[in-house]
Amino acid sequence: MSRRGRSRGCQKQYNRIILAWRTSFYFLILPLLATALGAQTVQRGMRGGTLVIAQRSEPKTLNPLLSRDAPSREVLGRLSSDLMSVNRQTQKVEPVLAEWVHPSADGLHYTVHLRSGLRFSDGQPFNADDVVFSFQVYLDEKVHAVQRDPLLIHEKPVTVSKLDGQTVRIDLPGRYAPGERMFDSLPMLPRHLLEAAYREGKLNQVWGLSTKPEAMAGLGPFRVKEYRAGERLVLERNPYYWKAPQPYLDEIVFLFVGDEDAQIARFLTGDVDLVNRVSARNVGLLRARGVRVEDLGPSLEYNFLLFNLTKDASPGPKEWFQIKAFRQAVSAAIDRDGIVKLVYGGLASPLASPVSPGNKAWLNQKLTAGKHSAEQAKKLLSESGFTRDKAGELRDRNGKTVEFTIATGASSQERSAMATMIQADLQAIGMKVQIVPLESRSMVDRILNTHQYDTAVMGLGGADPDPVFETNVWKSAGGMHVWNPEQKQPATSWEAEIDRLMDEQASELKQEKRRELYNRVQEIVAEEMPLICLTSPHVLVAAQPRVKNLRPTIFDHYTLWNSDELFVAEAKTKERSAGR
Amino acid sequence: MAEPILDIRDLSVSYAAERWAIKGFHLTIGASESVGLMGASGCGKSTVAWAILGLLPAYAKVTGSIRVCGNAVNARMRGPTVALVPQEPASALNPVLTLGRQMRDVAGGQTIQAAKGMLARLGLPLEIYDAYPHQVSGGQLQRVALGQALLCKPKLLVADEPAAALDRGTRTEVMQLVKDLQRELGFGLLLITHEPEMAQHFADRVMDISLPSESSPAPTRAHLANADWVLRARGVSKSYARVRALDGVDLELKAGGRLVITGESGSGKSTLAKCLAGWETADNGTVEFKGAKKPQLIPQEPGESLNPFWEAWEVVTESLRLEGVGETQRREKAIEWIERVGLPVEVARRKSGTCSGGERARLAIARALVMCECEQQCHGLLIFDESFSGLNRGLRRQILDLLDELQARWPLTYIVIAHDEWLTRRFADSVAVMREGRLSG
Amino acid sequence: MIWRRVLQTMLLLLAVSAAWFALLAASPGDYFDLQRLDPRVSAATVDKLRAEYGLTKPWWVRYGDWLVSVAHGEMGVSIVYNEPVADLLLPRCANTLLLTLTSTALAWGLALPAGLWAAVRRGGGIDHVWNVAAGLLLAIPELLLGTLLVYWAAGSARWPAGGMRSAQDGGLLDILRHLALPAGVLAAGLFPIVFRHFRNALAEASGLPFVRAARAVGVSPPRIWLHSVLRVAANPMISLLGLSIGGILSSSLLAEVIFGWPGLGPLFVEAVMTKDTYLVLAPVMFSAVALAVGNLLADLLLMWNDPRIRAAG
Amino acid sequence: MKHAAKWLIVGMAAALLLAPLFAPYGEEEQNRSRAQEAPSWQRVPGTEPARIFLLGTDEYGRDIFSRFLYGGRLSVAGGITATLLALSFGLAVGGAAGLGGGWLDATLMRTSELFLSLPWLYLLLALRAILPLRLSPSGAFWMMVTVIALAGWARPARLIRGMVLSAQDRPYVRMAQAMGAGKGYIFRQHILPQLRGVIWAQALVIFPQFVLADMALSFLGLGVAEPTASWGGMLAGLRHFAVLESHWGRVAPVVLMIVFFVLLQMPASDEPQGTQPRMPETIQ
Repeated sequence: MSRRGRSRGCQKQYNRIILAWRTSFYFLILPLLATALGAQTVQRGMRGGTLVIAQRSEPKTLNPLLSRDAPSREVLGRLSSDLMSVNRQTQKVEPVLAEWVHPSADGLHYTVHLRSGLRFSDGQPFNADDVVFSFQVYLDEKVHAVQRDPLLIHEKPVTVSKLDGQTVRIDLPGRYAPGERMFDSLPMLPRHLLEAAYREGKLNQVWGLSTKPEAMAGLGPFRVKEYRAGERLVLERNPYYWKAPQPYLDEIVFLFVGDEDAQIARFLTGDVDLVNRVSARNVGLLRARGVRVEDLGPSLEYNFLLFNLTKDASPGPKEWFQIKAFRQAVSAAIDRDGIVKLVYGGLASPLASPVSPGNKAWLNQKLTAGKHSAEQAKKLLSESGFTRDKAGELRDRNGKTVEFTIATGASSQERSAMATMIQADLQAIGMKVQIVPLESRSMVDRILNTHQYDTAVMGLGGADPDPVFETNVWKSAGGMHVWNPEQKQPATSWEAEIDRLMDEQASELKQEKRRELYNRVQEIVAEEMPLICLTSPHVLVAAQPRVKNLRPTIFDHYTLWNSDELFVAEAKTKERSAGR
Repeated sequence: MAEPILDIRDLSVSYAAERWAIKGFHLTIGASESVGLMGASGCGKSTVAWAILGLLPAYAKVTGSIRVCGNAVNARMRGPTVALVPQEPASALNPVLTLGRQMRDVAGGQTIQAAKGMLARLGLPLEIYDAYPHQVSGGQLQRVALGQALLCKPKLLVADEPAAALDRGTRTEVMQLVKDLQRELGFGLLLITHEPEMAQHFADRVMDISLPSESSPAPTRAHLANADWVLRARGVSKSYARVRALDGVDLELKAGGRLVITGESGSGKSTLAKCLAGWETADNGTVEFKGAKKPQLIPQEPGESLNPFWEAWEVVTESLRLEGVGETQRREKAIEWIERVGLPVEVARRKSGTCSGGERARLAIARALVMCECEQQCHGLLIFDESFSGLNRGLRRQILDLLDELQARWPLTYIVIAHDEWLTRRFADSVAVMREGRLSG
Repeated sequence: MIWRRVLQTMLLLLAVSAAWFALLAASPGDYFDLQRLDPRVSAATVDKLRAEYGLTKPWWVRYGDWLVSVAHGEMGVSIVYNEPVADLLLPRCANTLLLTLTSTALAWGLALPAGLWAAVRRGGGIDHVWNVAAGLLLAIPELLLGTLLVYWAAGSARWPAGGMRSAQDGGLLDILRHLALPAGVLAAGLFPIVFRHFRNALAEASGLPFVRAARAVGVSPPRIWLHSVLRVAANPMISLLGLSIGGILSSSLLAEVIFGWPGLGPLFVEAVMTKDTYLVLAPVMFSAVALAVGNLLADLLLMWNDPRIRAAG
Repeated sequence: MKHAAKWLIVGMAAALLLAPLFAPYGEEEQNRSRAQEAPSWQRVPGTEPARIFLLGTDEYGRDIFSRFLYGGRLSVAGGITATLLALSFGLAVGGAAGLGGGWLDATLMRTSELFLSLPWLYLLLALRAILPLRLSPSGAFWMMVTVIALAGWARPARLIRGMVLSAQDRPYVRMAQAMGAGKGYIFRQHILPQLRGVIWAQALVIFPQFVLADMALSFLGLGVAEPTASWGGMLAGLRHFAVLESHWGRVAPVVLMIVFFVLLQMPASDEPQGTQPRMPETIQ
């Protein structure tokens, strides 16, 4: 298992973070001078104090099996621990509950030995039986756990067997390229609390928000203290946490503030200590008030303009979309730099392929973002038989005016703004385009189920950098193959080639080979352009100076992944100090 | 002579630009003297009353001087010094407060015994004290309003048509009470009325604002001999909820005749009129009418039966509009009839809401006549349901002259429902009296 | 009479809930669609989840299930929260009521005296001043006023900018400080309506003939205003009060979202967006009931205040 | 004072309805190089293209003053149509209920209660979600107008019904009935002229609803679609602090809108004079 060398792109990103910290007041009191090369070392924290983080919407459940939305996952991440998880900063898999893990040579068997003396947050001991029980629950058909699908390789589940009280062996049905990454975000469940509910088949009714804290337990740094409907969820330190002195914080408070501007208002009044994913437009006003806003560079998300390439008889826009030159012309007409400047105030990166620059490990460095040139677009269109009439409107071969709609999800303001700019860009080359804002669920229904749309501005990615998690998108039979989902067999030759490449890389253990395969996939998509990649927004985090050991990353949970190391400089006094 | 209680010098009041309600009016009333004020309706009698109290609407322009007991009327004087009994009893009392409450609020508050004592003196049952205005009759309301003024023990009492809504019997009773109280309390009385006997009987002296001269008695009219009957009612009876309004009424009316029906208020006169005109169907019994067009009913408040938003000519010829007659034709017909009922032609263009009470009464008659008119000179029947009680003597005389003249030229028959003996003497061929739903005589 | 009204309200609620159910079922997409965007979940799992939550059943069948669960007092189970809707709603209803009742009381408490003062001084300077103020408040959208106040509060740092409690649970005084701004915005929205309604009702009642007649028999002006005119002017106001009560669960939706007030507003907006049908229905039902109660209360008050209606009643 | 307000309103409405004549730039014209620029009145020599923006530009570099005029046109047109729709529907239902009486009256009044009990914002959200994709800008406009009409007709209907009931027992109406006039004739000729006052007052209440509805929807991202300019969209845009802080040109349109609506309230505040007989508040 070769370890990935640190690439040049990564180096640049670290410098920028250190630079940001050097200017902030906080850095002056740190005895340790952060070196340009070495990662930040963890600083001995002071116990006590409360950290308040704002959440856009309430968590929906405290049951790991049902945690389908981001807020719930963010909370559950603090309440539970995995056998092994990916270090958000170094992207390397590290044992957490496991003391050591011995993978077999062919990568099909893992022997996992647990740390000794581990206890749940209610004091009950944790052993191999809990691990076996957890896997059994995750893999059970009837439970429909969120964690089930990643544990299936070629539709066959992994098997877990107990060797002794502290050791288990996990056997994989087939070669699995990401290897141990599979065990990330697989929280170990307390058998003594859930087995009864599991036998009665009521697992999805337990551990709701209003469940009494004593009825729940986990192995994470914190446990549930109190829930106040519509307002806040308070977690308190787990006394039995295995990294004894940590967590330093007494409590973490998740404050539900539905609207980003409201979040910023409460941040400015000192009610909130941390805001994840500040949108670009608010960075200016925060920095104007001397607030430390960390720009962590492009996230894993990629926004794109999607063409409806599904095959159905209906005439109209779909005929044009099938023409590759038409798609390339649209891509050439779009002013990506304009989008970065106007929509994100410069805090985003134009995309060359569906892999965001933030995903250094798998980015195909050779591809460059399409240059904005209306002439190139017009040339491509006239070559493929489109003409412009006197009024400047584009007409296809049989004289019909080129007119179609762009669907946008109402919830994302940035994507609506992108659609507005694309509409203007396409109008410049004679295409009459109309924007249709749709409520996000009905938009997904149109794209994946009823195919009743022309084009759409969408965003995907953001969960995990590893290509295997994008299988559903790139394989022609995949449910998320957005431009023409769930094809019986590949509609075009290039989609067939992508299928082949994706299958091969999924079971290719040598990382170098995997990179070449995935680079080829990116080249095909950049050439064929079923979806026109636009931009990837930067991850922006706002934090109060009193928050220490904060090492935000572009991977999910952004700031709380090391919640056991976080601490606050001075414990929060009863009455917030008015000195601003 | 002691200083006069009321001294009005050269009073002029105008509501709209050049139209004066009263001009250069003089009046003095000494202590415990009572003066009757006469005049055609709309001639400004009520304006004088409200002017004395200083309660004219803000937009009214007033010149001249009014002094009560030596000084101009101010808020403190209303009640203890001067009080007014308004013309419309129904709208003078608050519908949502009990009558007793409204009597006790008078002139800074009265005791319950005083209020109940006054009710007794006015001959009203004691339950009225806790009743609401919509639960008692018009006559009783009038007496309560009077009681309110009397409770104030004013030095000057202004009474604006204090007995118009009362029938004969109770009217004399009430006015007698006022005279007794005047002797007992010694207040000055200004009695505003349009009925000469009221003024002569109860006032020491009488004044008249505008003086249409008492015209001579009615010209004699050739008596219609044995003309055929035009309306026959047999055994007509009608009852509402528990009350039996008509109890088997028989009636036969000669063509060209004039029947006057009198009777106590609540004896079923209006119900009979509505049944004869077809506005309501009788429970049993028959009503036959020979003429081509239905009998026309002119209701109690003729002015109210005209849509105030319409112009006069539209109102008069509404029936023709229903028959689909063209506008120009209707306009000519309207002007023709408006002239015949004695109104100046320019009234046709004015909105009916802006015409005076007298003018609106004539318009109602014109409208009824337009409906009775038909080519073959068929017979028309007009039923007047106390249509003239609101008008003053002079105006009523003019209307009756008009009816005489109309009847001379067109085959019309009249039924007039009223409780005014003068009318029966002067106008009717035959008289019938309604009592408890039965018609006699 | 009361029983007829209660029956009518029940029918009304049935009609409203059926209409809403059909409306929501007709809209494309359901809660699990967005689930498809998560690469870690396969399409097959999503379809199984849909079946498990009964989303594949026709809407009238699900409506039937809903009625049954209403009978049990659960009002359906939320797909998103996996909890009975009733448990989710009750704490939020309390917060919304706290906000709307304070703002309604504030608005009426200010508008009635102002209306009386303006009516007594009709046409005068005071009347004009109040009228212009009411006109201005009517013209300023509630949403904008809310945003500006939050923006100002964020700058001032002394005043809480949204939410119901500060991070350290400060108890009653803390809640009141948080309540001030949202209640103020809602009251600013309601005040002009109540003021103008009351002023016009008083102006009209004071023009009626019995007022002049009462002055003619020496009834003192203050007694006329407070005793006679007020009672008559109360009728139109009572109907308005009925409507105000009717809106206590729906009028504060936007203000709650702006101020982050943990009431029904944010929950409802999220429920509509996530197509959580049962969770959408409950607030609509609650506000329909509130409206019916408001109207019933208004009718009873009208009968108490006006004998003429009592007779007709 | 009242006349001045009336003429000012008519002037502003006319200017808005004829926006294309007055607006210096196109509604969707983007000058990306000059985004978020503060208002400037004198031509800065050498800036290329040398353009001035009276109220500055928004985040896409579009002229805010032109968008205010185009947005006004949409809002005034929408407001008027929605008001006409709601009032004519209210008049029809109110009239039918008042004249019809009996079961017709009961059913119409219950349906009006049904609509009154639907908070209009909930209705807007649900309807917006179920509409077909092919929604041209005018489609969105008509959707908003119909929804407001649906939400707005109930109150005028109940008011008109009350007045029709009270007008019916007026003597001159009974007189017309005695002359054989039908219900339709009575409603058209006798009752309608008196409803003018009520209808005008209700129109003033419903007219601003269009902008408020558009604003509420834009607030949730579902309002009139970009790039069409709309007052609601501009108002909703202001809820972002970044917009509030960019330049005063962003706030100016809102001030103008508020002036427009205050002037609109002016005529409504004076009492109805004239020969209109005092119509007692009907007890319903």
